[in-house]
Amino acid sequence: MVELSFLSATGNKLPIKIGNVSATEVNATLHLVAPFHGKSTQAATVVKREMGLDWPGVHELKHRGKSYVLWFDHSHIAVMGEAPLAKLARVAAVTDVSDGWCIVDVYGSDVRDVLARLTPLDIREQHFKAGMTQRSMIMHMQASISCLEKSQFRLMVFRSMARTLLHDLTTAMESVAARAQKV
Amino acid sequence: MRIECPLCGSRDRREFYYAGHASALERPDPAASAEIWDNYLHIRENLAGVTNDLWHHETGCGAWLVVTRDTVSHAVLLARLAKRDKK
Amino acid sequence: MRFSALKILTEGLTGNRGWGAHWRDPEPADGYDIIIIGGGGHGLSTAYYLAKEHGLKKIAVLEKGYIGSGNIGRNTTIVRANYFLPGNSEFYSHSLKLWEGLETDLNYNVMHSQRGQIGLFHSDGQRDAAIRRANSIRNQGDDAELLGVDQLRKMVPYLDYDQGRFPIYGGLLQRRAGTARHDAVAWGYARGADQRGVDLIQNCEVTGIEIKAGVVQGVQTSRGAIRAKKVGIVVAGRSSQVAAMAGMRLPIESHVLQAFVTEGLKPCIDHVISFGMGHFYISQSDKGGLVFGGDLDMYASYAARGNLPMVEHVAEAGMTLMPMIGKARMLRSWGGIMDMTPDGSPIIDKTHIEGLYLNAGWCYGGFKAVPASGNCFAHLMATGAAHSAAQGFRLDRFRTGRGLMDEEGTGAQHNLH
Amino acid sequence: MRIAGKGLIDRDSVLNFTFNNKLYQGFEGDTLASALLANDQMLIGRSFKYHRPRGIMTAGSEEPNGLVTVQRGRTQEPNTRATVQQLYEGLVARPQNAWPSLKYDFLGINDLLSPFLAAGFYYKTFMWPKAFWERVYEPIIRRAAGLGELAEAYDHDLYEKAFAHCDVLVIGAGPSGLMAAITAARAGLDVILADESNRLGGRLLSEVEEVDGVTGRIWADAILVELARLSNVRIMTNTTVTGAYDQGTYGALERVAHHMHLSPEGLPLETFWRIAARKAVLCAGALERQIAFPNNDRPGIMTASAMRTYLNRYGVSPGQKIAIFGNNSDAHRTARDFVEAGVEVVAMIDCRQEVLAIGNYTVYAGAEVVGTSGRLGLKAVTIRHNGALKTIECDALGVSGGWNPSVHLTCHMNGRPVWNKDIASFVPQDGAVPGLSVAGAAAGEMSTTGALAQGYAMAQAIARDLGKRPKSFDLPLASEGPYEITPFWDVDGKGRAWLDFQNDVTTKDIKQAAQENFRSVEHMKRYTTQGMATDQGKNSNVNALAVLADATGRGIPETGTTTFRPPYIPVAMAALGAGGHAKGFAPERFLTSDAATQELKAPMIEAGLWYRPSYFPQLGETHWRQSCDREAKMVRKTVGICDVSTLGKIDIQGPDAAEFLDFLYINSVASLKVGKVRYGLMLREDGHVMDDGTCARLGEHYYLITTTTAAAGQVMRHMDFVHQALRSDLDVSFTSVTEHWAQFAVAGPAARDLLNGILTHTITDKTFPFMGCGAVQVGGVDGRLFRISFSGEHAYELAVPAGYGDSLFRLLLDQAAGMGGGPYGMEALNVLRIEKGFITHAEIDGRTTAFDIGMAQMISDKKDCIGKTMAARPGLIGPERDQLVGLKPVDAIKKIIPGAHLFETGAEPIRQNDQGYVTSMCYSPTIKSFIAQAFLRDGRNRIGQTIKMVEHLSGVSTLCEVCDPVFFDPEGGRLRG
Repeated sequence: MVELSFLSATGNKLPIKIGNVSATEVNATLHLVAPFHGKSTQAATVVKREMGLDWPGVHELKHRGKSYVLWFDHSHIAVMGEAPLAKLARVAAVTDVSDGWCIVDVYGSDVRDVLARLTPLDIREQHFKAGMTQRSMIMHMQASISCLEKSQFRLMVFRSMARTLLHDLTTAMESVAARAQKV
Repeated sequence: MRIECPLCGSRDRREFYYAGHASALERPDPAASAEIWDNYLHIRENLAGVTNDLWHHETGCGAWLVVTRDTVSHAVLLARLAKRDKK
Repeated sequence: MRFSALKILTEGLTGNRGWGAHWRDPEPADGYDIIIIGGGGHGLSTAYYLAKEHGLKKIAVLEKGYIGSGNIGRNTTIVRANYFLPGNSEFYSHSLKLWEGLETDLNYNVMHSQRGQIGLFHSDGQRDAAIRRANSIRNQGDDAELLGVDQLRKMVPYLDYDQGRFPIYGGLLQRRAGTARHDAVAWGYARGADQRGVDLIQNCEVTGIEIKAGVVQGVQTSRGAIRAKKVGIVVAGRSSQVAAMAGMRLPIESHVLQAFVTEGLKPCIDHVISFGMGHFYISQSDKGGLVFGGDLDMYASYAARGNLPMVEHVAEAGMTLMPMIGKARMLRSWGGIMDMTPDGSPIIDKTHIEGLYLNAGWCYGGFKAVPASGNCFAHLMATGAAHSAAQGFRLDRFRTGRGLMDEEGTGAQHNLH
Repeated sequence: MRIAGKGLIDRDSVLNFTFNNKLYQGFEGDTLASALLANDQMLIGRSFKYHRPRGIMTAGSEEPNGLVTVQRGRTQEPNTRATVQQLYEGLVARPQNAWPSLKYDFLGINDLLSPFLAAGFYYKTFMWPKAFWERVYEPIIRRAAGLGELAEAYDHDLYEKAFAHCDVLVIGAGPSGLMAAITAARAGLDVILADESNRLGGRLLSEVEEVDGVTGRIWADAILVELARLSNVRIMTNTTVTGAYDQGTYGALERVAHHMHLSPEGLPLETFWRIAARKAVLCAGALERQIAFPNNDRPGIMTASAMRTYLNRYGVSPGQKIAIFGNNSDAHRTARDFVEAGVEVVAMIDCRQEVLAIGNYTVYAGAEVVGTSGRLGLKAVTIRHNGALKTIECDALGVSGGWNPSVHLTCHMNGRPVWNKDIASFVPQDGAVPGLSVAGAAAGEMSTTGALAQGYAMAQAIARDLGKRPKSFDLPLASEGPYEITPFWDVDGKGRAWLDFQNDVTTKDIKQAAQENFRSVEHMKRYTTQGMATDQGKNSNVNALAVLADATGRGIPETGTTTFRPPYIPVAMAALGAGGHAKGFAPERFLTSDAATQELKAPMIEAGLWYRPSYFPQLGETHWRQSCDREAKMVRKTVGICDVSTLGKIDIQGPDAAEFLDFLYINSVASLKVGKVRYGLMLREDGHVMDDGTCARLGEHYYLITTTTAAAGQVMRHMDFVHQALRSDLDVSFTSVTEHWAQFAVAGPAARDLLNGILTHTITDKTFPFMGCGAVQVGGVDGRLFRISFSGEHAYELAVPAGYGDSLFRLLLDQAAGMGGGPYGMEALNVLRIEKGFITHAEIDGRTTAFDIGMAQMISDKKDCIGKTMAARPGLIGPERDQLVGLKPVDAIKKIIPGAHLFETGAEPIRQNDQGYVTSMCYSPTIKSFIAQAFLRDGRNRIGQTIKMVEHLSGVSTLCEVCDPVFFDPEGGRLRG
């Protein structure tokens, strides 16, 4: 009997803390869901009934405990954590991408200054509030960026680019930390 | 340059991929004449002024957009989804 | 007035008061045998060769701004003959030969500098493609050499061979390639054409093309109507607008291409270096500025100015390729408007209107083409037959699919070439 | 010299620095320029063309003369403006463009030769003999030209880029900028206030006039205190806004650590900001211009306002005996301030007839400077006054030809400034940059009171525009007189009068250009290089235009206008390209098998941003071919493992999935049975091949397609386009799963045995026939298995979620090792596929058609698909096309070179005889020969013929047999075995 072991996208390189910003890796199941034509209502009903969450509108992220639903792109939402996949699959295309993304939570009081060095998104507090999720770039990478709390963001890039993400993220964290020390 | 994505709001140009004039949406019938296909694929109005062109919000929401834009001033007047929703 | 070292000396000793006008400013005549619309590099060289090689006398060049105000004055000045598809090969080869005799021909120093161009490759597949290209160039009779990394390190030690994102496998060197002083090319041709009797008419915008029964009659301009037996449209960047005056629509989309120059620096880059993976190319001007550019801004534009994402992309490419230029400061950026065609290659052809000819679609390869473009277009307009070096630049190739010259292999999307 | 009691420097904080190998001292708050002037070092550099001795001319980033090289550790920064460089302890600066020394510069000889080096001289000479240009003339010109020198070393300094967003960007923190910022901030807008200096205040820091009853700088400090307290205001000092771009995007360069002796680890030297602003106000002030009089370029001659700046901000006088030459009221402030500071003012030379002194100094009204003396520094000026010449001894001369509004940013989007005769200069065109308004001196409002009012008014208007209801408040008043100017550009006289100091353009050059019919401004600029220097004409363009207007008998507005392109100040490539150096240019993509592969010391190659193993060397193998041959044979004999995860994988679901795919592929996939895989080819709409891959039907409405590594992104975008733009009626959705699945090829006769050693359920030829697919389990993990082959062997691709990729790869290697198999890399993969006649992007390079590769018959005639119509164009089919064939050397030389071209055996190898070219080549250890794929004119009809391959570079020429591209197992028996 053979056994396979699981390795996280960053290869367990996190957590790290530089200055007052920390980064930790998140391992969770992640499925993309796109309702079939005419089945949006049914899909929303499944999510509401089984997860207790409203279907996310554009840029919305909702969660209950460790289960998240979030807008993902023009045709998909994503569900993270426990989710009624079989029921959803009857009314929607459901695709498992759990291992396809490197998911990193970054938090700390200067987190927005760190993000300002990585993404063209408007990351000002009043424009990117908790409960919002957006698709954009982190340096040259396609990314999903969600605001979980005022000073906590969830970054997702393709798994194969995890090393580049860590490099870009730590460079930005170091710069922001160094500014705080600047005399 | 920034484009007002109908889904995502105002976004930096670097998130978008450009694909030419929006006439690409009007794909001819496969049996149409060589001239019609030549027009479709190659010939362009190429206006110096307001034009409609196709942009893909590639690193954003993934939607293809028809953007009404002035090629002289670079003013972006309107962006709408290319998708003609038949759901 | 003939330029010579003696003339410089005598003028220098007498306060430089004797220099005459480079060209006249004639009033437009009522009619001409040939009118060239566009006083850029291609238009001026067309007029020059019409007068010089075909002995035509009544020629006018109509320019809406000043001579050389188009892309001839806003490019990165590279001259090379390293295309690999039939049609392009023979044309650019012809052009390079004309470049090599240009200063003597024009009695004007255009500072054509054959300092060599190196196109880098970054994988085995790209090396194979470089060999294919090099052999095409050699088949055409031009020069091409393949350099290994060791040779490159000696010639261009400042490239990042060890840490760059895309490892350098080698380079394709064309020693006869190089640069020239762009404005001087326009002025040299303008002066040469003027001396041969061509009327260069500046501040004269063409507003209409007169056609009767399928035959061209002349043009309307901001300075009145002018009759002509033949009219050549040579207005790359505005081709669609001028062709529209004749009711034509072209296989062209206009795009902005930015270029950049740094502050002056002591000599550090002795060649033209092209970095295919990063769409970046660079050389150093004789004044010391690093002149470089990259890809199109990628959206249709007539604005002759670009935006930051491409500026940054180009600078990033420079930094990954040659980190020593980090402390060089970008002094100026500018944009030119490119006629982009569906296969990335130009058009030199008759139109369906008798007497109306089209020279267009230079994408961003127009500068090196200036001598041959004018030479071949003049041949076509004077004789009615395509020059042997420009047989491939037909307007109908897109419709038929015959003789497409898609050097990039990116297909019928105008901006991808 | 230092002036007691003046300046905003900290005299308790002494800083040591070196210039030209000599040690000096300055104070905290100094710039390098102010510190050098304080030490009476007037000679700073040499000009570009004539190598004339030059000193500091301005006190800002527009400085054309005071360019030095700053040495920082291992790096050096050429062309640094001494006027901008803040002084720090240990600063080391060197003069540039002078040899052997600043004082005795050999190329100073150019100055004597200047009659022969007039405008455009090089176009007229250096043509004989022809070959001498590259060999003799050009190298000399190149060495003489240029300013500073780059260190030809790797630049390790840190730079970064960042984004910022705001409601209002205020550019410049002088009186109008401070007013605009505080007004917008009080209205509740998100404000960014950016200023080039390290201290806010702009000209207020250089002047003694009062604002709101206190000295200007004290008023500025008070505003700063309020701004700093507000959370909706971000103050960016040392930050120059460099460019205005579309939709309110601005570039800005922040000098973060240039003023630091030591900076904290991780701190960048500079940050280049991309600022997205809903509105912006340009409050960049104005720049004082020179007057072109003979020998106006000696060290010690500077702008009158720069003199005031050195006095009032830095406590420095550039000389002991000061003279001023001007045509406007503002110049008198310099005379007044120096007198009040106790410095001797020997003359105030004013070309206007009616002049009133505002202090205790001698005024020469209606006078002009007609000459100067002093080789390395000013010694005296000669003036013409009341018809007589008079020489006045002085060691510093302040010149004011008036002020030019800083219109630069308003030109960045092609706006042309317009002539304003009241101030004799250009002012911005209204609406030149959408969303950008202009206030203060930048708008031509030359009084401080007026500037304050405009800053306020612009910000109020913006606040209302953005939906705020701003409260009004009382405006401060400033205590200065009105600005009165009489246009005055140049002085006729013996000797050259400089316009562009750095490029050495004189009024004579402009006149000569006009004489040669370079009458258009653009022609004049290009012919003389006027305005092309590092200041981009900020100091001289307006004067040059005036001289040209005069020379051509036109007025200034008719002559033309001056324009500016970004960036406003030169920006380091390292800043614009921050993050791009080394590996940062593009993301790096790593396979899940990367660690295990690296442990095996496989050399990696780059493909589509991924790193893939080239081959896996074993002990004793010294050449890649040995490893490659072994690996290829291994696959043919036992079993090989290869990570193929880089192939694009797209999951497609929905009732219309089949119809959608049928529209994308030339062949039909609707007829594919569930559990089966099919090869598929996609075209671009222009009829050329886009990509190939496999299509697996996982369920009734569920497909998985693969793409090549290189085209994965392109295919995904294409599918998005086709679906959203052309066929949104189809109920289908798709998503990339490339990254979710780690996928490994298990290829070779022993492939099934290997798999049956690890899969939970045994597979057979029945459950997984050739081109079958389905779900499997391995080690408790759900996976997918595809019986497909790119090697021609009995082969599978096994996929598991990527988290298990590393583990599965190691397991597969263990299993293979026990069977005499092992991993294989890209080299062997290439051999195996060429043996089988499979194609890659070496063949489908964007110019080939389905016809060319022999797949035209795959184009289904039962349906439409992308590219079908255009693929039928006459030029895309037929015997004149180059078609895919195999090649085998039959000559004495058994070598084929990819990229080589093909010719008839007797033909000369020239373009006219070209018959095609080699795309791919390998040595086949199975066939024991070099074999190749090639495109050959009408190739399919020439199989069996002999063709000559010629490779010019290596001089190799060989005869080849034209064969079918499938060299190995053409019946495919091994695939099914």
